[in-house]
Amino acid sequence: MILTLAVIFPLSSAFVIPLLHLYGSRGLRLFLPIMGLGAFVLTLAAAASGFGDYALAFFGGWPARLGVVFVADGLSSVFLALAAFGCGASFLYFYEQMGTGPWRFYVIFFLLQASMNGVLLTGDLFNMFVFYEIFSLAAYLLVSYSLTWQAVEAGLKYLVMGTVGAFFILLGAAYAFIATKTLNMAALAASFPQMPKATLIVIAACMVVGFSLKAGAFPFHFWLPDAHSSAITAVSALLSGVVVKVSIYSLIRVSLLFFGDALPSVFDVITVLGVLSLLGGHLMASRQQDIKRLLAYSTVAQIGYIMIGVGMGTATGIAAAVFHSFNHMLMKSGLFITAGRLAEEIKTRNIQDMKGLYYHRRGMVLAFTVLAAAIVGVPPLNGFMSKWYLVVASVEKRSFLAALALVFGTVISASYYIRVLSVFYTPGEGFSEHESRRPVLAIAALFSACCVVLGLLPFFTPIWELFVEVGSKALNTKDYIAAVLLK
Amino acid sequence: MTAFFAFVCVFLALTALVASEAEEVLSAVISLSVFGVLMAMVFVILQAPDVALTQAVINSGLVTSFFLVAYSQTQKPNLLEQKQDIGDGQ
Amino acid sequence: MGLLLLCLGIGWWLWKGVAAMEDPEFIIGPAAYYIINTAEETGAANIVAAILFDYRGIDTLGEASVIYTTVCGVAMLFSKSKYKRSSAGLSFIARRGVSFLVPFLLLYGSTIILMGHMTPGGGFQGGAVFATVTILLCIVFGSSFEMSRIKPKTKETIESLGGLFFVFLGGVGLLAGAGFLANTAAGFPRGQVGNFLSAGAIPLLNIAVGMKVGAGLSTIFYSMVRVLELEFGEQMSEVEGNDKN
Amino acid sequence: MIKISYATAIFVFCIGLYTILSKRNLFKTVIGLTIMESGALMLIVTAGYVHGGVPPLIPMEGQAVNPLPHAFTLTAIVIGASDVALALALVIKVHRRYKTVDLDKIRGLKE
Repeated sequence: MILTLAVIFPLSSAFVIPLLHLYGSRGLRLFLPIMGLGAFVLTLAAAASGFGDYALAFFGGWPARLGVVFVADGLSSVFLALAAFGCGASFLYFYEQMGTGPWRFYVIFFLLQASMNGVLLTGDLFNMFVFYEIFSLAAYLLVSYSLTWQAVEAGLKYLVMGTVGAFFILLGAAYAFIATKTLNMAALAASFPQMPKATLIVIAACMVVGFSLKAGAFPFHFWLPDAHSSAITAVSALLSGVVVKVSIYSLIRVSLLFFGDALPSVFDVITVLGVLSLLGGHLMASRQQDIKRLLAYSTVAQIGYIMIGVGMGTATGIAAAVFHSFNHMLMKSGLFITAGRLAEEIKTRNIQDMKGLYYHRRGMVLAFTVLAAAIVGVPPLNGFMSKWYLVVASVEKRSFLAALALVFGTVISASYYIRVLSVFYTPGEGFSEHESRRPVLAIAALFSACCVVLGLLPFFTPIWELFVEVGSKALNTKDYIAAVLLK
Repeated sequence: MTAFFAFVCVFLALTALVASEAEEVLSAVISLSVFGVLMAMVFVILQAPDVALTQAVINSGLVTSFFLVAYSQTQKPNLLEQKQDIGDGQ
Repeated sequence: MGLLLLCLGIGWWLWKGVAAMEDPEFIIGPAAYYIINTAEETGAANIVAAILFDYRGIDTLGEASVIYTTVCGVAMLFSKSKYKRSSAGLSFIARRGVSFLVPFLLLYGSTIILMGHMTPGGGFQGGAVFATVTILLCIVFGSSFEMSRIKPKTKETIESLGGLFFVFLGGVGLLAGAGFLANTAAGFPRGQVGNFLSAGAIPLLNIAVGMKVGAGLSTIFYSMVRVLELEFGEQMSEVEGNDKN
Repeated sequence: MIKISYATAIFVFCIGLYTILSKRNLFKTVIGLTIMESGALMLIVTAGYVHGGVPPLIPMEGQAVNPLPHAFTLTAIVIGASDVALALALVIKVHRRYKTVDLDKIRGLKE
């Protein structure tokens, strides 16, 4: 019930908003915050129901073998919570800035949230493709929302790349269907090990290429910096924080469920892709002069970190990847919100023109500093913790090259974030003297406080064990198959 | 039946090639429309009437009209410039 | 040339993936169940419609939402554009011919939608036929004719209502405790297979999808037809002036 | 017959991919997307075909073909059409800025 509502409520909100707009805009002002809050609460409730045992929702009352089933387990719960917080922050930011005026934005936003929950919950490969397409279309539209020429061009680029990726996923699903005549993920996972090797390799390659294209991993990354830097601030935060993570979730789910037993070499490929995007993203980021582009390339690098964790294929690796995804949502959304707001206020995105910003916008720059320190990996903050666990996981798996890349990447990222911060703290003149409005400051402060808290929590509470449990549960495909198919 | 199917398939591949390689965008779009109709035929032969109906209506009807609209939209400035040229000539 | 070879290589490799599997002699998997039990469980004669609207109804809701997203996006992209000049349309004979044809096309579209649970067709195909009719009207009568008859506001309302109707029909199943989009399990009457009034909620869902798709696709077309953008306006009016001279 | 169909589907998919990768005209890119999608769809529909099957409509004489891929394909066709519509709308928008649809001349976002 709650799983269904987590998708249906935002979806029907998206259907209602045009009616409210056409027949009485006072209703829109009244209902929009309720809708945002409702979507947030329902998503969190769905996440809460997935911790512990498997939560299932059957559509039309048909068993999983016949119909479509929604499954919430630990992995999808963490990502649902991530999506809820990221979407909530982005919604708040946009609502604070624009009010209820641009109602089409909210329609697309709610469609994005509904389909995102759908991707995170569904237990059927084709259903995942359908939700994935709604979600991607909404993302392309959000990128080009501002209708500036950069945004439209970036949106087109994103659309072409994303659609090619979607068709690769569709091709992979077609091969899986040809081989097994079903597309339920649990049933597929059960019959994958008996498949001919050649077919298996084709499916694996299609899935990895498709999801890497959608996530923006290194050889397929070229749309990502344009899209993430050309969009408006709220959307940049949403894209870097949440949208990319959904692709990561799909990659984790599909690779563990289908290829965990049948074709373990997929994980080596994912590791290689991860290392490539880590190094490539950091090297490109260090050459950027535009602050949003710098942050976007940094996202590519962070995807590399997460993919290295996935590529380890162990419980620790998955746990570290999931933990880092969550942390990256906090850090990168916060960074995009602070940097985007600063850039909007002083009307430039060039780093060199931001000299002495600290002396005029203390609150925002302080929040930016904390978040940047977290993403570099300064010890007591959450970025350090997840990177530490990633290194531990790769050393456990004896892939020292990956561990070396992790450390080396951190050094590069430190160099370019220090470059930005040193510009901020060098005395300079020439900014208008008004501090950012309170709500934005509050969001930024909340995100940086979360970074500090999540960095300290593993010392006092068994939160890391929780993530390891999520990882080991995600690895245990037999339980998943049994839970879905036998009910 | 198989021979006929093979013939349709060869034709399908040819239209796809033409749609890909034609110099003129307009001929590529028309070729794409033919491609859509042939694809609908393939679906009929594969005993999928529902899919064939959808393919015929949506892919070779609506999508082609979208292509034509978009193409005419992008041609407009050039057309206007041509008209202007003629006007100047007079 | 290298790209061509690359693509052919990918093709060869995909072919090896297919060639490794045997052709099916008979149907296995959930489809075998559908073929045997559809008539009894859903009352629909068209098994594909039963799968689309009953067994896998959430896919169809998602599909309708995809169109909705596109419509919203295209309307958003062209929200600053305006119709400055209606295209002239075609000759008198063409107009007469089309106005004779249009009722039949509308009838055909409604038949496809309403008979979707018995014969090939359904909400998507019928909605697409409706959209085609509006496109035909635009071509033959000029772009302002259709605008004055069916306002964009009406289309948007129809589309949203279609979506809400779909969700509402699904919600009935949820309230009945049989799961979202449940059909006969939620108490919709099954009827006699092959009858017009049969298959429970499937005809209603077809109508909802038809409303959504028809209004949506025609909105996409009309948003794209909008000729001019504001920044472009001056140049155009100048040219129009030349035309008059 | 099934193998012929598979081969054609894969060939069509690869033509679509080649079109997207090699052509510099934005319309050609969108055409490539359509072709690629059709290839994938043909593959799925072929997966449901059995020799001597009849359409999955009750009453059936003989063995029906697999109706499940038909439902998938229907969904995917509509999704593909939406993708193409949005892509074309964006192409129109890009054209209004650059007055061209040639990718080589559109160099707004560099590096």
